[in-house]
This record gives sequence, C-alpha cells and structure tokens, in this order.
Amino acid sequence: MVKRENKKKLNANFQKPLILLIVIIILTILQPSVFLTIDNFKGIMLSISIYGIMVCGTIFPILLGGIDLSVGATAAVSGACVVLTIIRFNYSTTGVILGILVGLAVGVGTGVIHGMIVANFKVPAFLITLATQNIIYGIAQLLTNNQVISCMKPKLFTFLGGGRLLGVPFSIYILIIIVITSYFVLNHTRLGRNIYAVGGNSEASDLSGINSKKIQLIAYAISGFTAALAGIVLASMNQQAIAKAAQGYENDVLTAIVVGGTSLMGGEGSLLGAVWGALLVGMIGNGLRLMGIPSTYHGVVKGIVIIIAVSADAYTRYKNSGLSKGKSTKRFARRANVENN
Amino acid sequence: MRQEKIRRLVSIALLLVLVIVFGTTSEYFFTTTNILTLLRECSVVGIISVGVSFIIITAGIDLSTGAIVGFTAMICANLLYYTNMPAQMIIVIALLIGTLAGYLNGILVTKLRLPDFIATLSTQFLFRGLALICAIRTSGVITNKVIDNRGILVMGGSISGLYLVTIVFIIVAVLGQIILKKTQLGVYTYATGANRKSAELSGIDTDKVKRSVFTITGFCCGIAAIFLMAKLGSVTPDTGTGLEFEVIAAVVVGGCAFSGGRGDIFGSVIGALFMAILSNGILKYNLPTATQLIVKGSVIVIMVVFDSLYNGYMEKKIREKSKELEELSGGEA
Amino acid sequence: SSVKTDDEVSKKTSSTSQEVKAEVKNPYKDEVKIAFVPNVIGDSVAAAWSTGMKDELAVYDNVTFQTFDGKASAETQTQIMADLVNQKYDAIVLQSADSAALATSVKQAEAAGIPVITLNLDADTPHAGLIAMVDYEAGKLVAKNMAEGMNKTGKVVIIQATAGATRGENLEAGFRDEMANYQDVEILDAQSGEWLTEKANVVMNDFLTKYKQIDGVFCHNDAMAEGASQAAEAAGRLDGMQIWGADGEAKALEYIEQGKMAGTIYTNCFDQGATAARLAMYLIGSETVTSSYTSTPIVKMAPIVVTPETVGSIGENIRW
Amino acid sequence: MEAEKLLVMQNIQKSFNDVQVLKSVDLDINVGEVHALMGENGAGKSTLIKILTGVYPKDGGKIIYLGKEREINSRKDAANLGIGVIYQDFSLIPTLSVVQNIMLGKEKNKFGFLESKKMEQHVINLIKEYGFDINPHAIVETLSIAKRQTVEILKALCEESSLIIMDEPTASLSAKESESLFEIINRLRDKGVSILYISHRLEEVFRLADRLTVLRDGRKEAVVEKGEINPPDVIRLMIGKQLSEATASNALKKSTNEVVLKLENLCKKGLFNNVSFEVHKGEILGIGGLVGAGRTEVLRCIYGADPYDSGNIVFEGEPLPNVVNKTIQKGFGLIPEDRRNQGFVPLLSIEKNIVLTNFDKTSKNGVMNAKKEKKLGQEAVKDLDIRPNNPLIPVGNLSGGNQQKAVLGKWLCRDLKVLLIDEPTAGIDIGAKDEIYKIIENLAKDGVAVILVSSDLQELLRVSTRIVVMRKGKVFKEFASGRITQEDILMAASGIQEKEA
Ligand SMILES: Nc1ncnc2c1ncn2[C@@H]1O[C@H](COP(=O)(O)OP(=O)(O)OP(=O)(O)O)[C@@H](O)[C@H]1O
Ligand SMILES: Nc1ncnc2c1ncn2[C@@H]1O[C@H](COP(=O)(O)OP(=O)(O)OP(=O)(O)O)[C@@H](O)[C@H]1O
Ligand SMILES: [Mg+2]
Ligand SMILES: [Mg+2]
Repeated sequence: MVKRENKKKLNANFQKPLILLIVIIILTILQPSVFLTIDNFKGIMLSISIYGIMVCGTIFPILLGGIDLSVGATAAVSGACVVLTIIRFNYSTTGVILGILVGLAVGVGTGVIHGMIVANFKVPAFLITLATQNIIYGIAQLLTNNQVISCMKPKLFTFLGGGRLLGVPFSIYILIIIVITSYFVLNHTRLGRNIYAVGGNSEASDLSGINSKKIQLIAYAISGFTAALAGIVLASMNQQAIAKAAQGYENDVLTAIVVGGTSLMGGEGSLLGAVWGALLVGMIGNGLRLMGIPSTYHGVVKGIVIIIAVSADAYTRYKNSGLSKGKSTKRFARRANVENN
Repeated sequence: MRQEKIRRLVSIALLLVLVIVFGTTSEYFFTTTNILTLLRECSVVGIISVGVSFIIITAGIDLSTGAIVGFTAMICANLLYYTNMPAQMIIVIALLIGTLAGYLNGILVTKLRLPDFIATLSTQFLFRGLALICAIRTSGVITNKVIDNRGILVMGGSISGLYLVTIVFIIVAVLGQIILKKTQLGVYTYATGANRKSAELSGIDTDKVKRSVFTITGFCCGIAAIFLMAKLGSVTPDTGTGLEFEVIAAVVVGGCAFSGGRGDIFGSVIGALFMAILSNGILKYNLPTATQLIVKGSVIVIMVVFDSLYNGYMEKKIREKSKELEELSGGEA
Repeated sequence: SSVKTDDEVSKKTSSTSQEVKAEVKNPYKDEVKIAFVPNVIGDSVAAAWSTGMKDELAVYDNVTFQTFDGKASAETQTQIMADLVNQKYDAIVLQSADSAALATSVKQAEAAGIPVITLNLDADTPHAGLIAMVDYEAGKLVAKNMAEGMNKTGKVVIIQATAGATRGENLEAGFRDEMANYQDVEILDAQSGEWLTEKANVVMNDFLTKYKQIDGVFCHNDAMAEGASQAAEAAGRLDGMQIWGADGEAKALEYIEQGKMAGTIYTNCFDQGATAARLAMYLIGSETVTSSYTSTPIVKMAPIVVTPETVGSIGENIRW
Repeated sequence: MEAEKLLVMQNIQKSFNDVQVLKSVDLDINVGEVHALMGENGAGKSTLIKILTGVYPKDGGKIIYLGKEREINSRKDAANLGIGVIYQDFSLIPTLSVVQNIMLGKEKNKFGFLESKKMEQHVINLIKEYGFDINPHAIVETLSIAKRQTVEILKALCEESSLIIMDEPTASLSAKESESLFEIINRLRDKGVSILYISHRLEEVFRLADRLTVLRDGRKEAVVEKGEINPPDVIRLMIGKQLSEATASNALKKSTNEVVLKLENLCKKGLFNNVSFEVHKGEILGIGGLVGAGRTEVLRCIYGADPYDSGNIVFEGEPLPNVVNKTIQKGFGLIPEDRRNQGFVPLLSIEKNIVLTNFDKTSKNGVMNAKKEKKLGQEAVKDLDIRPNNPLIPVGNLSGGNQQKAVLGKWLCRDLKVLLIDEPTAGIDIGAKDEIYKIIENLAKDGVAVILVSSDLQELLRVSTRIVVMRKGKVFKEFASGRITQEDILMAASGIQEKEA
C-alpha cells in the first residue's frame, strides 16, 4: 500500500522532467549541434534569470491564494533607488552596498504594506496589487524624473547583472541561490509549512495557533524582496535606472508559476514546478530563436506548446490517480477534476 | 437580499462621490461631450465585462479577451481591405469568430482539463500571435490601413450625441443581467462558482456551464471588436492589448469575487463606469503622469478598503439582528 | 440615417467654424495649454523630446506644458486625445502609436481648431505638421556604414523591435534594401528584442551560440544595441564586431567612445522636441487654419551617422 | 412470498488510486421499506451511493432498478429514475437562496426563463407539508448547520422519488430535529417510498429500519431482517470483533481534584451570557444543550479563537490570554465542530497536519527536522490506528472517522492540560467512536481536564464525569452526582426545571 503510493508519487514527480526532456529532445533533433551545448544552456538560464528570481518570491503569496501583480513596478523602483544612491555616493563601494540595502528595503516595505492591507481588510489581492502597481510606477517616475539614468560604474555594481564568474553570468548564480533558498524555506522550514497550511485552510491554521495574518505579511514581504532583488540585477544588467523597467514582467512570472502547476486558489503547488514552468517557457523562446523562426510566430507557438505541455501534465495526473481507467476515460477524468476542486 | 441591495447602494454612492468630486473641481467634467465620451470609453470594457462577469462568477478567469478582440478585429480589417464584403456580413463574421474563440477556451478548460488561467493565457498568446501574423503588409512591412467602409464606421457613430456603442453596452448589460438572474443558465452559473462539487451532486453539468460562459464572453468580445475597430478606424496588431486586465479589474471592483458565486452584471457595469470615470477625471487636473498614476492607484486602494470595511460592518450588524430575531421567535430549534 | 460617424460630426463642426478658426492667442499674454502625448513615457527618446519642448517653452510665462502617457496603446491615445479636445488644449504634440488608428483623433482635434504636431510617425490625415526622425533612410545609412566597416563582406544579424512596431519595420526595410547592394554580406537571422536591453542581451546570446561567425549586428534602437554589445563582450567576441543601433542616446555614444559599439544614427531629439514646440507656438499665435491643409508639412531631422571617429563632434549639451 | 424488489445492486466494484474500495457489494431494496446500510468509517457506504446516483462510474457490477438493468451515468439519470438523495457532504450552494437550492437541477422554466413564483410556491408548500421551520428566501450560507441539513432533506423530498437515500442525515441534527425527520421517514414509508438509510447511530437504525445490510472491507457482510438481530451482533458484523460494551448511562461524580480552569460570568453579546463553571484536573466535563445554545462559542472563547465581551477566564490561578497561540503554549487544545473547515488542511498529509500544532517539537530556529516530523506522523498513525496507515496521505482523502483521528493526533503528542472537544463523533462509526472515547478517557486519567460539547446524549452520558447543560446562552443546570438519564438532560436543555437532580 505504502509502496504503491510511493510509486505513484514517483511517476507524478517524473512527469514534469519528462515533458522537459521531450522538449529538449525535440529541440536537439531540430538543432543538433547547437541546442545541447553548455553555452546554450547558459543562454536559457540567462533569459529566465530576472523573472526567475521574482518567481521564487511571488509564489509565496500565490500559495496563500493571493497574488502580487506589483512585482514589475517594485523592481523598477528598487532599481531606481540603487542607481540614485550609487550616483549620490559618487559611484563608491559604500554607495553600492547602501543602494542595494535601500533597494531591498523598499521592496520589503512595499510587500509589508501589501500584506497588511490584504490581511487586515480581506480585500482581493488582485485589485490591491494592481492599484499599487500604478502607485509604485508613479513613484518610479518621480524618482527618475522620467529620464533614463545610466550608471556604468562601479564594477561592483555592474558585475551583479553583467559580470561573469567562471564563464557563467553572475545573475545565474543569484538565480540559483534564490531558488535553493526559496526551496529550502518552502519545504524545510516552519514558515514553509505555515504557508501551505494557511493557503490550504486558513481557518484550521488559525485554530492550530498559526497567525495567518503574520504569514500573509511575510509572504508579501518575500515577494517584494525578490522583486527588488530582480530589479537591482536588472538595473545592473542594463546599467541604468528607467521608470518603465520590468514592465509586464509580472505576466512572465505568473505564467511560469501557473504553468508549473501552482493553483491560484492557494495551498497547492511547488517551487520546482514554477522553475520548471520558467525553464519550459525559456526553452521555447530559445528554441524558436535557434530555429530562426521569425518573432511574429513566437506567440502562437508558445501558446500551443503550453497547452500541450500542461494538458499532458494534467492527463498523467488523472492516469496516476487511477481514475482514468475503466470504460469511459473522459468521465473519470472529469470527476477527478471535480474532486480536486 | 436586503444586504445585497444595501451593498449596491453603497457602491453607487461611492461612484457618485467620485463624480461629484470630479464635477465640482473641474470645469470640463460635467460637459455633455465629456459625459458622452466617458460613456463611450467605458462601453467597450463594459461589453466584455458582461461576459467576464459570468466567467468570474463560475470562479474562473479569462485572460484572452483582449487578444480575441484583437484577432477578430484583424480578420475584419483583412476582409475590409481585401474583399468587398458588405459591412453586415463582416459584423456577422466578427461575432462568429469571437464566439468560436470563446468556445475554444471552453473546450480547453472542459475537455483538456486545463485550469482557466493557463487555458486563456495560452489562447492569449495564440490569438495575439495570429493577429500579428494576419496583419496587413505591403512589401513585407506591416501597414495598418484606415477603414473607410461606412457600414463599419457607422458603428462608431452616435445618435444625437449618444454613441451606438453605449446603447449596445446597455442592451448587452440588461440582457446579461436577465440571463444571470432569470434563467437556468444564470442559476447554474452561480452554483458552479460557489461550489462546483455540490453543483455536480445536484445534477448540473458544470462543464456545459463553463463552456457556455466562455462562449458568451467570446461573443461579447466579438461585439467589442466591431466597436473598437469602428472607433479607431483602423486595426493594429496590438489592438486590444491589456484590455483583459481592465475588464477583470472592472468586474472585480464591481463585486464579483474570484472565489466564485458572487456578484452580478449590474455591479460590473458600475465597476466599468468607476474605472472609466477615474481615468477620465484624473486627466482633467493637468497632473504630471507620475501623480496621475499615484492618485489613480490610491483611489482604488481607498475604495476597495472602504468597501471591505463597510461589508464587514454590515455583516456583523446583520448577524446580530438575525440573532435577535431568532430569540424573539423563541429560538428553540 | 440618424447615426452620425465621428467623421461627419467633425466635418459638421469644422464647416461652421472653418472661417472663424479657434481664436488667435498671444502666447506672451494669454493662457496657453500644450499637451505632449508620447507613445510611452520613460524611454530616453520621449524624455529628450520632453526636455527639448520644455526648454523651448520656458520663455513663455503663461504656457502650461503637460505630458500624458500613451501606454504604448492606440486606444489609450485616442482616449487622451478626445479628452484634450474636450479640455480645449491649444496644441497637441503626438507621437502616435499607429498612423491609421490615430487618424480619426487627429482629425477631430484639428476640426476643433487644435493643431496637432506629430513626432516620427505620421497620422493618416493632413494635420499641422510632422517632425520626423528618418527611419527608412536611417536603416539604409546603417547598412551602408556597416557594410563598409566590414569591408563589404560578412554575416549580419538583426535584433528587432517589438513585432509589428512601425519604426522597427521601416528601419529594417531600409537596412535590407541597402544591404541587398552588397552581395557578400549575408543577413543570417532576425529576432525581436522587444526594444529592451535585457531581451536583446538574451537574443544576442542565442545568436552567438548558433552562429560561429557574426560580423555585424543591427539593432532597431540603441538600448538593444547596448544589450547586444554586453552579450558579445561577455562571450569574448566583441572584437571586430560591428554593432549598430539607432537613435543616438547618450549611453550609446558612450559605448561608441569605449569601442563597444560601432555606431548609431544620431538624431538631435532636443532639437526635434524644440522644433515641435516652436511650430505649435507659431500656429497658436497665427491665423493659419491647419484643418484646411490638404497635406501635412514635414520636417525631417537630419540623420547623423556617429562612429568612433565622429562621436566627439556630438557635444555634451546635445547628448540626451 | 418474495417482496417486490425496487433496486438490486450486484457485485459492485470500485477503486480509487489503485486501492479497491468496493470489492464486491450486493444490495437490494424492497418497495416501501426502510433499508439501513451499516459499516465502519471507510467501509464504502458513501461511495456505493455515489455510484448508484451516477457521481462515480462503477468499475464493475450491475444495477437493476425496477426490474431493468440501468446505466446510471449522471445525477440526472438517477433523478429521472426517481432516486432522491441526501449526500453526506453537503451539496448546497452557499450563495443561493433556500428556494434556489431546493430546486437546483430541476428548475421549472418556460423558454429558458425561470418561473420563480411557481418554484417558490412549490417550495413553500413542501415546507408546510413537512412542517419545517425555515425561511425560503434565506441565503444558505447564513443558515446554521442544522438548518442547512433541513434544506438538504427538503431537496431530496422535492423530487417525486420512489427511493430516497439518506447518508447520515442526523449527524448534525439535534434530538428534536431528528425526531421530526423520523416522522417524515415513517410517513414516506407509508406512502410506499423506499428509503436507504445510512447512519452510525444504532438506536436510530433499529427504530427505523426494516432490514439492514452490513458492509465490511468493501464487501457485503450480511443482510438481515430487523427482528433477527440485536445491536451487539450488528457491531460484531461491522467490525468483525466484539466491542467492549460500556453502560449507556454513567455514574457522575464530583471531582475533588484541583480546579484547573474557571469561567467567571463570561459574556458575549448575542451569543452567551454570564457563563460560569469550573473544570477540575482529570475530569471530563460534558456540556449539553440544544443546537444553538452557545456551547461552541464558549469553547472558542476559552481557546482564544474569538474575543469575549466581559467576564474572566482563570487558568491555574492566572487570567488566561485570549490568543490561540498562547493558550496552546499553556497546554490547551481544541477539536473543532466543523471538522472539514476548521479541523485540518485537506491538501496536506496526515503528518504535516499533525505538525501544525507541534512546531516546537519538530523545528529548531524555524528549520524543520524531517526525521522528527516523520516519527510524529508514524506514531500518530500507529497510536490512533488511522487507516490507511500511511502518514503521507492527504487528510482530505480520508474517511470522516479517520479525519477526526488525524485531528486528535494534532494534540495527543503535546503536554495537554485542557482539551476542548466539540461534537467529536459526528458522522463517526461505532468502532471509531469507541476508540475516540477511550482516547479521551485515557487523557483524563493522565490528568488532562476535558470539556466535551456534544449533542449526542448517549455519548455525553457515556463519557462525562460531570455534566453542565446550557440553554439560550446560559448555564441552565449542572448534574454533578448520581445517575442521570437522557431525559434529564433533554428536559434541562428544553428549559423544564421541575425534576430536581
Ligand atoms: N474521491 C476519492 N478519492 C480517493 N479515495 C476515496 C474517494 N472517495 C472515497 N475514497 C476512499 O474510499 C473509502 C470509502 O469511503 P466512503 O466515503 O465510501 O466511506 P463511508 O463508508 O461512507 O465512511 P463514513 O462512515 O466515514 O462516511 C475510504 O477509504 C475513502 O478514503
Ligand atoms: N457565523 C455565524 N453566523 C450566524 N450565526 C451564528 C454564527 N456562529 C454562531 N451563530 C449563532 O450563534 C448561536 C450560538 O451558536 P453555537 O454554535 O455556539 O451553539 P452550540 O450550542 O455550539 O450549537 P451547536 O450544537 O450547533 O454547535 C447560534 O444561534 C448560532 O446560530
Ligand atoms: Mg460516508
Ligand atoms: Mg456547536
């Protein structure tokens, strides 16, 4: 019995890597000498590094059944803070360190405000973060005065987003560190347990002595933190502060998280799934470019691949649940879905 | 029921506050042209929000509406440019394309079992991509053409000032409200959203409900595409971009909850009006763009928080009251 | 029928007011309101235009200058335009998102006696004036200079604007048309970097992975050229690579000075903005009825080819 | 003479997740009989009726209804055959009105437009006919659980059914409401309607049923006429062993141990008033009363889940903080009434649910210790005999009794001082009940003060060492010594005072 459960779990866990593997095999066949190279893999990682960092934090409020649409704006503001601080401190090391601290603090601060509003007033996070997105971009415009503020030194700053260590872009290291940290927090800490518990049933969690308001606050703060970090890396990569930086990144972030199997209703989903989602989307883009397919067609292909990949995932989930056996497969699947809801 | 009515009154009151603030502080707000323009501006979002209200009441979401509008409009633009089709025909085709696109969403959600979010996100990529592919080109370069077909342009016109699109918006909204409140589909829409499992246990084919609401939304997108095209007098590959967020925001401001089962079309109409008035009103103050954004965001936050505080207060009052009633009636059982 | 299209409404108003035209104002005495509606705000070009206009208008005491964010959307721009007409602005400077989609709005504004001056992209209806950067010609210039820089032989990639963007399409058309004259230059590939530095960086990375030989890179704007340059530098393949952008923003000029970019087509955006403002002020103060124009007067900004040799000639004061 | 068969189900099979839940189940129901279906938690009773009503497809077997073999593929198919059903898990739509809920799926409409007036009248007639007290326009989510159950019953009665299935209809009804349901059942039987009745309460089954079918381990164990068997035998059939039969009424005794918890004039507007009582170490204080008497609220206020208006709660001589986390630290625990919404997180595994109240044991500086966690889960599964015995299964997938055990598991590994229990055995089978009682009694023996709120009088008498009866938000009466009967409690709960204890 226990063994059987484990076996099924194993299957389910292999599901996503399998799809990724299929994508990789297809792309390798189409682009034999190019796709399966370390350089290309670095390219893919680089392409997802900025919003990948955001994914690791934004998944927290989503696991709580909330959402954070302000991550792009937060990234813009913290990027501006860093650059402005660096310039104010005359491109000194102190300026860089102080700037990064200020940037991160701004991110955490906006997150805390989101958390406070959402937790205390029980308002839809979608609306609140959509509204604060406006406010935060407004602040970014005030800070930059709608000018592009370039900042091409010092090395310490530009290295964050543009530098390489052992031939690998530094932003990839940051991404990996954040993924590991976030994975650890979600799966091996008390906070992670609380996130899943509150997302799954906040009333039961409250009665178990978990302060769900505090958990919400922390979740949004984490989301703000990673958004700020991503903004700083982006500012460093582009060597500039710009009010409209990272505009629309929240869509990429949500896509990755949701394609990765996280439910917007909360309580269900995983960071590795989200990273899988980001990698999948990243690889599609990369593959299309390597095949030289004009950008005009990318949207269509991306849409279709996501449909295929996710429905394959859904299909095996039903199959593994044992519900898809029997006479009328479709009906079983339907019921299973109803149960899951 | 009474609680709902009071809520409604509150949201109308909030809307009025906004109107009065704008009206008294800006000389341009209360002019006839501005009111008519404002109604026109909220109409396209409003028409789509009628459909999306249905979807959100079933606890779903639709991210593809903007793209469906764009794609539909682009096909029409092609027909207008390359053929001599009469306007009526094109309008019918637009409605058909929109409806089919919505139906496709429904199929993805109910047959492939994709979560609404992913299904409609994918079709957003898909239709937006198709719109780009179908864009009219001359020697390879995209050249958007000005539409000169009177039959289409008339759709962007007005009858003694009141725009056709506004009239259609009102009709669609009334129809939507009737379907939602007075028909079986309406009840099933609420049932599916409030508790899908229970609805199934009551013998409701929730898949069919899901397909219906997506199809309705597609149809609304078709209507919206015609009017948007007529208003702009041209179609670009990114026509309708971001519309889906405006629509969802209007619907949610209007009281539909993502968790499903709550809200109605009337609320969404108020939501659409609220957002349009906010955008329109802020333009009157000659504020720097940054300040415009900050004011707009802050007003929404304050509005939403107030709404929530008020609801909490009302709920508490009603509970106390019903408790009293229970005691009066003996409260034995 | 009783339904009137926008066109008919504006025709009607203009036919009655054509002779009288909106009142002539004395810009030194009367209150004047000028609106600037860029496609998006926050990028370097819009910022430079804005600065140019503000500086030009600084001499007038009673001029209010206001920017409205078009949010890269024709719909938003038409809404803003309608509102500006309603608010009786005296002139509008518009960088339209699409020439066809904004035509109606422009027509309506003109009919209401408000001169509309477009930047870069024309509106498909006659109006007060178009102050344009060249794009097709700029594409040609880049192609020519790049080909010469590569000794007329080599392999080239293009990093495109957001798919469907008019300026991008025109730049590329010019580039390809000119490059066709160089038989030994091969255009390998073209992919979109969505106007953004970081996306261009990614695209360039993919190009570098796929193509062992790349001699020239043409980016539809400087921001992307900077991204491409970063990617090439990181891969150690920047040497000898001709990376070209367009626009001529300050940072790109710095890149050229540092040898990280081969060149760009510089346009003096301060001047472009100032020209638009000057034209607006002239029209406000004159009796010209722009709504009766049958074609749009066009001012083309001189394209200046900037290379490491000539970059010094672009002085600090005109860098944007 | 053979009675006329309404329904015959033969060799029904069903598995979920490769686990065979129904191995081979036969069931037959005569026309006009009340047929009881008995079985332990997880025996597959609910699954069987979901197959019968087209919610799940069957893996194998035959369903013969009114003499013909039928394919029932949806709830509609079943309704068309004349099968009405009250499911165990509510099937109401919270945001719709009572009328809309009752008519859901069988709306009267003309050209697609609802005939609201007609439906309303229909429902009002129905309510009158069966003598319920319920407002047809109320929105379901504003109703108490008991009222919702009556809506559920009305919903089943609304169809012209030849068979009505009731899956634990009395689990959340008070004694009085149950009585009226029994009357309805008898009336229906007289009309020739068959009833398939599922309940864990033996006395109900023996009162109502003509025949009963017992399931065990996904198989039919036996079908017996009522007269042929006595309750202990049914239990033996159900669990396959003899139960340690305890006396139905218990000798109460006033505890002489130290007072652990003391309530002084606790008030909360609209919910309860001047509630005072003491709880001693090692005693089980039962709180009786009708539904809505305010018992749940008192428990929640003690626990710190809700604030109260005035009065004091004194714990070990000190005022008790009104914060859940702090009361837990002081040794409090709560088994809430609404298990599904308040007791556990359905998507999380048994192990992770148990950990929720035990972070102090399984984590250090916020980092979880996987080994300790695993150990906790395994111990709980073993100690409480949770089935299936895999701590990694999501609690939402367990049957009711096992879910409740998992909830108990959250507290058992703590150093409890006071355990607050609210309706612990609603919808739980006799075997599991007995196990839960034992656990409670053992806790008391170890010195834990237990407060038990229950609407099940038998349970109250069986477990409590002292009983307090609440009525309309006030403590009405205390039974501290001697032998008392169900009537004593019922009378007190209904406000009749004359008979002194
Ligand atoms: N949808 C489902 N998915 C997986 N397992 C299920 C599902 N429904 C029921 N089960 C399992 O099937 C078994 C039988 O469950 P069922 O609900 O029929 O029991 P029951 O006899 O009604 O018990 P109870 O008296 O507690 O209501 C249980 O072990 C349960 O965990
Ligand atoms: N969320 C709520 N909304 C409306 N009324 C409520 C709510 N919670 C409690 N009540 C009312 O407060 C009163 C006390 O309820 P409480 O649940 O404490 O009673 P109880 O004695 O525990 O009953 P039960 O046996 O049903 O648990 C009841 O009349 C109930 O209807
Ligand atoms: Mg059951
Ligand atoms: Mg209770």
